[in-house]
Amino acid sequence: MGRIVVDVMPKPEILDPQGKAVAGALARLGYDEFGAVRQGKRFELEVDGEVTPELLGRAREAAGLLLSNPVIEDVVNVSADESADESADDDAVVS
Amino acid sequence: MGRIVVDVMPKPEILDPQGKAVAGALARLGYDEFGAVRQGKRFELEVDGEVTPELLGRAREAAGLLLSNPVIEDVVNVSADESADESADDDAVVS
Amino acid sequence: MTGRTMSGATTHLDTVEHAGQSPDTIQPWAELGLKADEYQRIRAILGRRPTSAELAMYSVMWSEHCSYKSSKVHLRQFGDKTTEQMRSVLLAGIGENAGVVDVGDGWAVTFKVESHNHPSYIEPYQGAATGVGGIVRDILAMGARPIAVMDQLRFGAIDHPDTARVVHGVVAGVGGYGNCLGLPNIGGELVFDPCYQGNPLVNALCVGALRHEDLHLANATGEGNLVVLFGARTGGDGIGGVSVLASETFDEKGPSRRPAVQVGDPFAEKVLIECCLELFTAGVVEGIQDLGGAGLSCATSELASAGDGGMAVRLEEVPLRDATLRPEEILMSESQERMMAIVRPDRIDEFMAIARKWDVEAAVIGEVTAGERLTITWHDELIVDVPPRTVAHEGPVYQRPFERPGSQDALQADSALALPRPKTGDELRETVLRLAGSPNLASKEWVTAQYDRYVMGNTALAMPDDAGVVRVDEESGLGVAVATDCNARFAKLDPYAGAQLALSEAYRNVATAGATPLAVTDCLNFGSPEDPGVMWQFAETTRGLADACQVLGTPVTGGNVSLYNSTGDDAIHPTPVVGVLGVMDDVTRRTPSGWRQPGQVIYLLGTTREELSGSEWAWVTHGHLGGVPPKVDLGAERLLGQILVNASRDGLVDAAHDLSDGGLAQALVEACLRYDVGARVWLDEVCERDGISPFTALFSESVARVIVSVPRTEEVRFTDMCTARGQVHARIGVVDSPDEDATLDVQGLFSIPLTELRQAWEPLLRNTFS
Amino acid sequence: MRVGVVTFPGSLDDQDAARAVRLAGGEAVSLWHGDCDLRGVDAVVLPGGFSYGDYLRCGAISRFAPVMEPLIAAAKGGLSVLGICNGFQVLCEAHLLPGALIRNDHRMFVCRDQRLSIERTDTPWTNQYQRGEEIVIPLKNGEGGYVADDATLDMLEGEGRVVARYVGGNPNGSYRNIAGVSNEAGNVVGLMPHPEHATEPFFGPDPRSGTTGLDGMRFFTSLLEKVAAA
Ligand SMILES: Nc1ncnc2c1ncn2[C@@H]1O[C@H](COP(=O)(O)OP(=O)(O)O)[C@@H](O)[C@H]1O
Ligand SMILES: [Mg+2]
Repeated sequence: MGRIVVDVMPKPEILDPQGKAVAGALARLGYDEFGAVRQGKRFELEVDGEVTPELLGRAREAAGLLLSNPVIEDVVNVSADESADESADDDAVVS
Repeated sequence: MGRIVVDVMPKPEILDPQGKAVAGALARLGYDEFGAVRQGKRFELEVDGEVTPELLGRAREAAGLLLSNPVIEDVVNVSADESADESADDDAVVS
Repeated sequence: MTGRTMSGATTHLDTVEHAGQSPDTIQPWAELGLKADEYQRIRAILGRRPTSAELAMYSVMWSEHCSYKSSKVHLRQFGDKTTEQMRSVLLAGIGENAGVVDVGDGWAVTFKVESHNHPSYIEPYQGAATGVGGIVRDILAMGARPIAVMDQLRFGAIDHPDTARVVHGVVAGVGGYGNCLGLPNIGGELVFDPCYQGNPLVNALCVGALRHEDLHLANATGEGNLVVLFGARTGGDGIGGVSVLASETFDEKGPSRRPAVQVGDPFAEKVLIECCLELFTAGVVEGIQDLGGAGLSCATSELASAGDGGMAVRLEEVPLRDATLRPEEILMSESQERMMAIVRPDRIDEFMAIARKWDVEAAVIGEVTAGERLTITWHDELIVDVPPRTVAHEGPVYQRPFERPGSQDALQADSALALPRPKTGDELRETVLRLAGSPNLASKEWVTAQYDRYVMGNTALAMPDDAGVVRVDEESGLGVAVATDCNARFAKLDPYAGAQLALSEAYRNVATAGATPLAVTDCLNFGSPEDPGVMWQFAETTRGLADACQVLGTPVTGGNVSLYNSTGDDAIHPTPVVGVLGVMDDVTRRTPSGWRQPGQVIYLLGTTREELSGSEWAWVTHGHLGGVPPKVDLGAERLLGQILVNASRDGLVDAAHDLSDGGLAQALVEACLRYDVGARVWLDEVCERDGISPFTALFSESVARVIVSVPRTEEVRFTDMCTARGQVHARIGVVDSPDEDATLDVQGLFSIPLTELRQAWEPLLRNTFS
Repeated sequence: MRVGVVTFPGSLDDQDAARAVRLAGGEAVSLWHGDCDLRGVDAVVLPGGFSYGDYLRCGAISRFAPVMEPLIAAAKGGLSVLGICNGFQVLCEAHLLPGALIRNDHRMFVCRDQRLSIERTDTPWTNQYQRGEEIVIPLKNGEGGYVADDATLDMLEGEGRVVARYVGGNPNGSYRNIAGVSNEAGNVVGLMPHPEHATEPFFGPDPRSGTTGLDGMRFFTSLLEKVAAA
């Protein structure tokens, strides 16, 4: 089983109330090394079998058509998730 | 100027109503090669200068503390965004 | 001691046959919360050891939460003390998912309040959201269209560092779910008190409306009828406890990861509501039950035990979100947004077509059988074979010991009458402002602005008025008013009186809006039943409430009990939330809580006694809680209610506001700020008549009192009516102009510009939580 | 006068919109999202709600509903369409209106009686208002922040396509206080606040905000006027 990741971010010039709130909260917690914060969306699409170039192409289409609104958002990444089969290890990054 | 990316996903066992709705919409649009869909969050944190290991460590802390809700979410990635200085190119992926 | 590991070849399914052959298998009943004698009882009922699936079902259905084992003996009074006459307004009462009240013209209304306290502390947003979702499905299961929600929230001290987290999550969760369902939120409660610090209370109420003929009851009748599970897929939600079974049985894989938190999907619930209503209209549903606590275990055993036969279920037909779930887990999953229906085979195609229209997944998982057993198979292997009543209704019943705590005498002896009081006009003025800006009296707008009160277009009154009022029949204007109340400080001082005072206040609020009170629901939030002091509070509360309902003629139609609300050994104050439902022929006659017309006269109805113990004044200005609460006077409450309803019907009053927390002072503040219209008030006559000081007149919390504003043209009719019926009344003021410098002027004592009053009253929550 | 009201899964104010149409003297025709058919109606209201739970982006999923196909074509051909709240979001997602609606700047759902000034009065939905007239109708949304790039905003203002603006405080962070916009021809209007909730005495905005509570009615009577005149 493969997985495709699609990342969508608010366009730089569009207000991002959530990113702003996160930045404020981080600063209040003492994490002031992070200046601006933007909050976007990450989609994980599961596919049967390998992630082929065709599937990536279809995912790109879907990303432009449905997963993002080009008026306010950019699709910043569409790619195969290599860690798809070992998702149990994902948690490791926080520890 | 550097950028750190933090990706947060709903825990696999937790219901993800948004992902479910997206999966349904994709199928109706004919994108039925994507079975399950999960929707999470992507944060981009800006830092002055290089992304150092220390900064990544701080971002990991912040991800566990504020950017994710450990009861229902996993932090699946905290890493430097290499494309930070050439973000204009990001759009390319959809075209 | 029960062992954690099971002997034998555990990778096999624990079938009934296997259970019969392996009586000595050690089972994890203690981990599942069962007592030794309870486990023995299950063995006696079945004549063998239970299978692990049966054990799962019994353990969850015999839990405190589902079986009411500690509270049952006390709750019986609600039925026992309901007279035939009280029962005459009920189409369905206690024992159903919710009580159903006849409101005339062929219409009925159903309402119920339920708790979701513990989940809301762990994950405030989802806990509160799924709390709303659960109570809405209860109402839907009666065949009713849900028409409004309310929420009763209690948090720790407003300035405690953890309070904001819980408040934000809970309020957003109540709003996020209710708004998305399209149910107007028409009121609720918001209380801050340190006793709720580690144990906030999140109660939610839903009101539904139906035509008499649409009433649906939860039973499975008719041999051969199909059992249909529909709505969301079943996942591993809320089965943390039972994963011990999975790990027992399948130890080589270890316990699977199961979510501790249920996530709500309000959109799924919205389509489920519309789908159910269309199914009801099409007449394709014989019986229906929501899935809430204990999921399929509860729905199958309750439907079967309320029916006339048995039920056979094929568990592998349940649509799953997580394919790794074991049968025990499927039975206990508390996945949200699911319902179970009983459908005749010749109507199943119609049923499925309607479900498809709404994109609601539905699966036939079994049928009603001739026998008296509930059987469940997993790929043709029998894993459950039980008499359903023993699961659903014949669980353990405890006579828990109870005893009035030794500390109660000292608590009651510590009266607030001894506290220093404001005396001068200036001191009184300061006190009015201080109370108006205190956490429990300040404007609740920061919360209520996050709730949609307009959706459906039938809301005639909502916050900040005394009761929520919604139209039921668009043709006639027929509608209902609902209010819920509980002053837990009063209940702490005297639980018997406290319960009656909660009822008294909710009853008064409904009447103040102009509606005739008809019926009651309650949510009894208490500490641990294993503490005899808490059990005493509980016993006193139920006795007090049942007695008072009998006097007021308003039956308890249903409710909920939440126990174990404590942090360490510290229980919350006993908090019996009481909801009253009233009916009005035409909701456009509803009485709002603020005056608008300059020159109208203001009357205070009722007698004021020197009753300050447990009051908001004692708490806010002295941090004091002691003494005995205000005297209960149900006769006065009933008379006052009749006066208010008649006055509304005959157009004798333009505004009415009940007196409760903060007394007359706070009622005047709110009546002025409602529409920014001032008032001139004099207290001499009342002080002289009742033998009290101006301070007592302003801050005492005596019951059965309201202020009303009366058009001058109606003044004689109004006072004649009061006199004729023996309603104590006194003219205490006139409504002043609504101009820039409108004031609340209490003659001879103080005067406060409304701008200053608003400044004191309005910003606290916004400043604290924004 | 037959006015279609579309019901998507998760539409909430569809009954209310239909009631407002009836109170204004029109006939409300219910349209189902899954039908590729406008049933010959003279105008369409896309009502408020949380279609598809407002998951992904508000209106993003409904925009692809079968009924939207004929609707988009008819709107381009001049059919009068009013999108209220979620309906406004659907119209933006369908690119019948420019811009987009994002999470409120304070990130909370807000329900309040909102003062607006009506700026475009030559649309079929607003021809009974005076230019600059102030009205009060309910506002209730979580994602009502109107955003667009500067060029688009300048264009909207330059062409007089801003239909209504917030007065007395911006409730959700909308750029330039924009509460509603129209397409160039004016037949398609999107509005964040809810005129249908201010059409019946006792059930609309609170008199405290200095209104009769009926300020929303003319959105619906305007339509009848326009058709009668045509
Ligand atoms: N405090 C109470 N007062 C009156 N009835 C109660 C109370 N608590 C529970 N009940 C009644 O007991 C029955 C079972 O309650 P509950 O388990 O909450 O119902 P459900 O399974 O529908 O959630 C219901 O009819 C309910 O109304
Ligand atoms: Mg129920």
